[in-house]
Amino acid sequence: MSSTDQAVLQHGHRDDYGSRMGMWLFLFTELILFGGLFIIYAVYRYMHQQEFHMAAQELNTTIGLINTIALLTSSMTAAMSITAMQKGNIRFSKGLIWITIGFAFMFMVNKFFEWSAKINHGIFPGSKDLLAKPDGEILYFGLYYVMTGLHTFHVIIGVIFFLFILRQIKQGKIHSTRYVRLENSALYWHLVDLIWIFLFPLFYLIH
Amino acid sequence: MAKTAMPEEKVEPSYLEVSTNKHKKGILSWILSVDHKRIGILYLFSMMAFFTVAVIFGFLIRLELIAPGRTIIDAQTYNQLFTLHGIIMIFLFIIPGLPAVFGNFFLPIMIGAKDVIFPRLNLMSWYMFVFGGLFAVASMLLPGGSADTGWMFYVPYSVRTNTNVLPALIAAFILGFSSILTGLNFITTIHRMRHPDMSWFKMPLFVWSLYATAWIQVLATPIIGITLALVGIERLLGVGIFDPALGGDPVLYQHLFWIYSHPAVYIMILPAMGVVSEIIPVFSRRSIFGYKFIAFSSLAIAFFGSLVWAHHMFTAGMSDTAQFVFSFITYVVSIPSAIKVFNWLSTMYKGSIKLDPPFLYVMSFIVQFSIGGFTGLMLGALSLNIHLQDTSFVVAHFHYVMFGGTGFGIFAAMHYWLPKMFGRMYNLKVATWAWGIVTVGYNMLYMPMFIMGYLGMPRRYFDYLPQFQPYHVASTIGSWILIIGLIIMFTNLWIGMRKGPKTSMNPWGGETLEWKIQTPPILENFHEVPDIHAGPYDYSKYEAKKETTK
Amino acid sequence: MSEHQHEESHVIEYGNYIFIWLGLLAFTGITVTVSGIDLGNWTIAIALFIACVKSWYVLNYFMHMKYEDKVFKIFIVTALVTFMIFLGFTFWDYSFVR
Amino acid sequence: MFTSASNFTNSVDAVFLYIAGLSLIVLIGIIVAMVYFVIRYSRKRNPVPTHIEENLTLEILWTVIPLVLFISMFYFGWVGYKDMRAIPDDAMQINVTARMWQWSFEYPNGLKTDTLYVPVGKAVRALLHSTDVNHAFFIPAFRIKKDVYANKNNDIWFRSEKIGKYDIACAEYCGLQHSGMYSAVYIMKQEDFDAWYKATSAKAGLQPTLTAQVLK
Repeated sequence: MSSTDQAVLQHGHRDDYGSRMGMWLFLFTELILFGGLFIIYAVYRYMHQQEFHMAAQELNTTIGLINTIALLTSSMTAAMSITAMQKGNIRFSKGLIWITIGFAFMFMVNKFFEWSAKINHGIFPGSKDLLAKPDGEILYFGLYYVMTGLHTFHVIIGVIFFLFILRQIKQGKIHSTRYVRLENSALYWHLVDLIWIFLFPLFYLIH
Repeated sequence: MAKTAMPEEKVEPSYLEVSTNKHKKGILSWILSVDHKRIGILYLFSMMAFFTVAVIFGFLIRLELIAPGRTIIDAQTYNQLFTLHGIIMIFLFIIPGLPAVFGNFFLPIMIGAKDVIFPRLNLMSWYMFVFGGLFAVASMLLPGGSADTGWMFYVPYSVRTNTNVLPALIAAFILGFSSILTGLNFITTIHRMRHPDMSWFKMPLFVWSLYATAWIQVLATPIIGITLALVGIERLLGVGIFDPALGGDPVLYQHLFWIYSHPAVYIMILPAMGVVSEIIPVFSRRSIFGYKFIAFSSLAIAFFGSLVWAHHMFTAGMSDTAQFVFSFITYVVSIPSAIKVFNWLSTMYKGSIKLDPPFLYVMSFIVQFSIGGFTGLMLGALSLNIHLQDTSFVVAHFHYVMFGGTGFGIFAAMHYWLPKMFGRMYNLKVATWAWGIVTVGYNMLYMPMFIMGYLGMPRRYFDYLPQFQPYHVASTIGSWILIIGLIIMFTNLWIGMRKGPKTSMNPWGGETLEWKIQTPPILENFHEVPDIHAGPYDYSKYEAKKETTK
Repeated sequence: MSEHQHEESHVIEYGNYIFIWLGLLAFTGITVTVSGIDLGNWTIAIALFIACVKSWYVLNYFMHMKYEDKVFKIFIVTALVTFMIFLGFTFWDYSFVR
Repeated sequence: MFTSASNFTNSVDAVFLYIAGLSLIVLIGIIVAMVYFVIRYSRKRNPVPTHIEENLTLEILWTVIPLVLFISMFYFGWVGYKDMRAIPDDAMQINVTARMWQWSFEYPNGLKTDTLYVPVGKAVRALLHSTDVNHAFFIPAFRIKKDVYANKNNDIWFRSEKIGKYDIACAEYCGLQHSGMYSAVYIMKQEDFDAWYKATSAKAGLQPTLTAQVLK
């Protein structure tokens, strides 16, 4: 143990390492939160394989693919913004964050059209068309709405995080030697990406 | 007898006089303070308020059951009362009782830190706790009344009943996240804020138990969060997830519910075991027996505890494989608990024991927790479980572990640490009497439930067959004795806290760090951290000779 | 415990990120293509395997896990093992005759 | 408490007595040891404590011995449970329907009753269905219980051993009248049952036959 640990004890000392550790622990809770949904998905898909297969035909793979690419790319720009910050290139870093936010909006707009199309087709919770379908399809669409809905909610929170970061950069609270909040927001954003990496094949690619 | 005179003059104003914020006095200096000790105190009082409410509910439930048929309340009210009793006791008393109150107050001190690593997050957890709690209680005032589902919210009843289930679900959700944030804070604090000399195996066992608990809080609680959220969504929007009418599987709900709620039992009991491991060496003036075994058994309990959830579902009609596996692991998970009990007993062996109130509560803990454990073995046996499941035998077993165990652990912690927290001592004689009354009343309340449970008295029954009445009467009288004991105990603690004689730095002769600093502690706990090299349970100054057998 | 006391800030070059990103896109392409071929139960296994590979890269490079301390790696394994237990043990019930 | 009402009563009680007996011995051991230590090593009698760190042999002993005992408990529980799952082929099938808050029983010929009548010594298989929320079919005297769900086909079986009337309770919380959801099972002599079955079926205009079922 070195003397810096003693410094940790000093009041008001900054511990970036500790902040990241706390953020990771928080990400685990998010992971398990979605994990609960994945367990439900796994069980119902196991019980109703054919019906999940049928229901998945209703989803548009292209939209899903575009959203996957959007999230992967935004994940990259979020990671790059840290590099830019570390190099002291604050303007570039801000630009990259804005690009990330842009992709997030693209994702949400896509999602909005996707959901509206479903709802126009009469597929939404409690609708007559949906209730007429077999059990497995009702469950599939129930899970589809809940899981992509919760995911989109996380996208929104991620955007709020980044807007907050931009504000703090402007205020000078985040700079090239102090950027753990940017790192943590990026971590959160990558988690959103990670979840989607699984959601995409599980909902869109059952052919 | 505790030294009641003040041996050293007070050098500095304590945390009770100095807050972390600009408010010098008044409520704002408390509810806006990020000092871990003040937050601990906030938790203490809010928790006690909720506890009082839940005890009153419990009292009413018992009173109703003194005779078959309607006695004082109708069936609907009864159902709502036992639901709220469960929700409040579990989410607002037992779970936060030790970690959030005494963990917050003493964890940083015990590892030689000035605060937890995220003080503001800590305060936010408390706000979530209060907010969630008020949600649960306030739902009683809404038209339709509070939830009547039982604290397990079993689907599809919880989706269909007309009472206000949603506020209760939201309350449990918020409280879950409050608990997660506390756990996250503790893990990071233990990793990052330990004093350089405080190596892992010099940590007090209470800290070890909190560490194990915190991991369960972080990794299991989200499951209940999402599950209850889904029930809420299902109620609100009619999304098909669990409701069998929409193709859902109610047994899957039970799986998810117990994936959290079984480990939650260990969130509740582990810190109490930590308290016991603290108190026994102090009052026996002996180093704890098998430090590493107790420390690792906490981690083992945390791990195995997450593998056994489905033993709550043996009558649900699971596959035989699942029945076999979950029953078997249930027996494995009992081993670490047994190890702890034997190590505690061995710590008393050749000690120098003083029967002060904290130790008395620990003795009750050991006996009652053992009874809870043994009846747990009965419930783990498959064929027997089929008969006992959902009877008052389970209710008694659960209360023996959670109240006879954790509840008494909380009482022990109060008698042990409150003098340190407030700098004043309660009346030891009254406390001893209160202990006797509480223990007698407690056992009289729950022991009859084992018998009538075996005879076939189902749980959550508003009315019952006449042959069960003698047991119910005995149980209800027990509840009166228990409540009298509780009143005496808490009044004594309250008076002691306000007006009792001032205590010294170390009234019990403990060796962990909190006993080596000023009473009550100063704002940032230490100017200089006391010497840690000796380890947490070093009583060599009293001891005769060393007997290290390997 | 190997908890380093001071911060070593790893600067990862933009080029590396672009490289990883291209890899991720390639894997996405593979998943979409493979999902078109009917391989029975293997379809979902392959899709999940590719998803895991993608997550591995996101975790290690985008999320910098590769450069973090051992503690972080132990943490993440703990979390994943816990989740696998929750998922796997649920199937003690579902994958056998009830 | 221990009159044998069904084929499971004795085996379940035996497991109970086995675990309870072992537990009681250990519990008394714990209490005696604790009280003895508290008295023998009180601060007055023993002002100077002895330092004892740990003892590996002891730790191993009290890990292994409980483990062996626990596994024996598990084994007896499992054996008893396996019997509960081994439904005989000649069992009489009864459809049991649970709704808030009553039970209904349907015999193979379609006869419906709200109380269960069963000939003594005959294996009975109850197929459990719910029309609304979860319930649980519980006959305390027979030591059997099973949850009842709306879309899950749980079943349960028993062979009664003693003539008499036994309570059927609902053991899974199901709302307002949960505690009133009692019914009864009458265990009768075969002749009495046949007479009852014939008469009641005739009254309902149904064939008083069980043969299809019995042969199955």
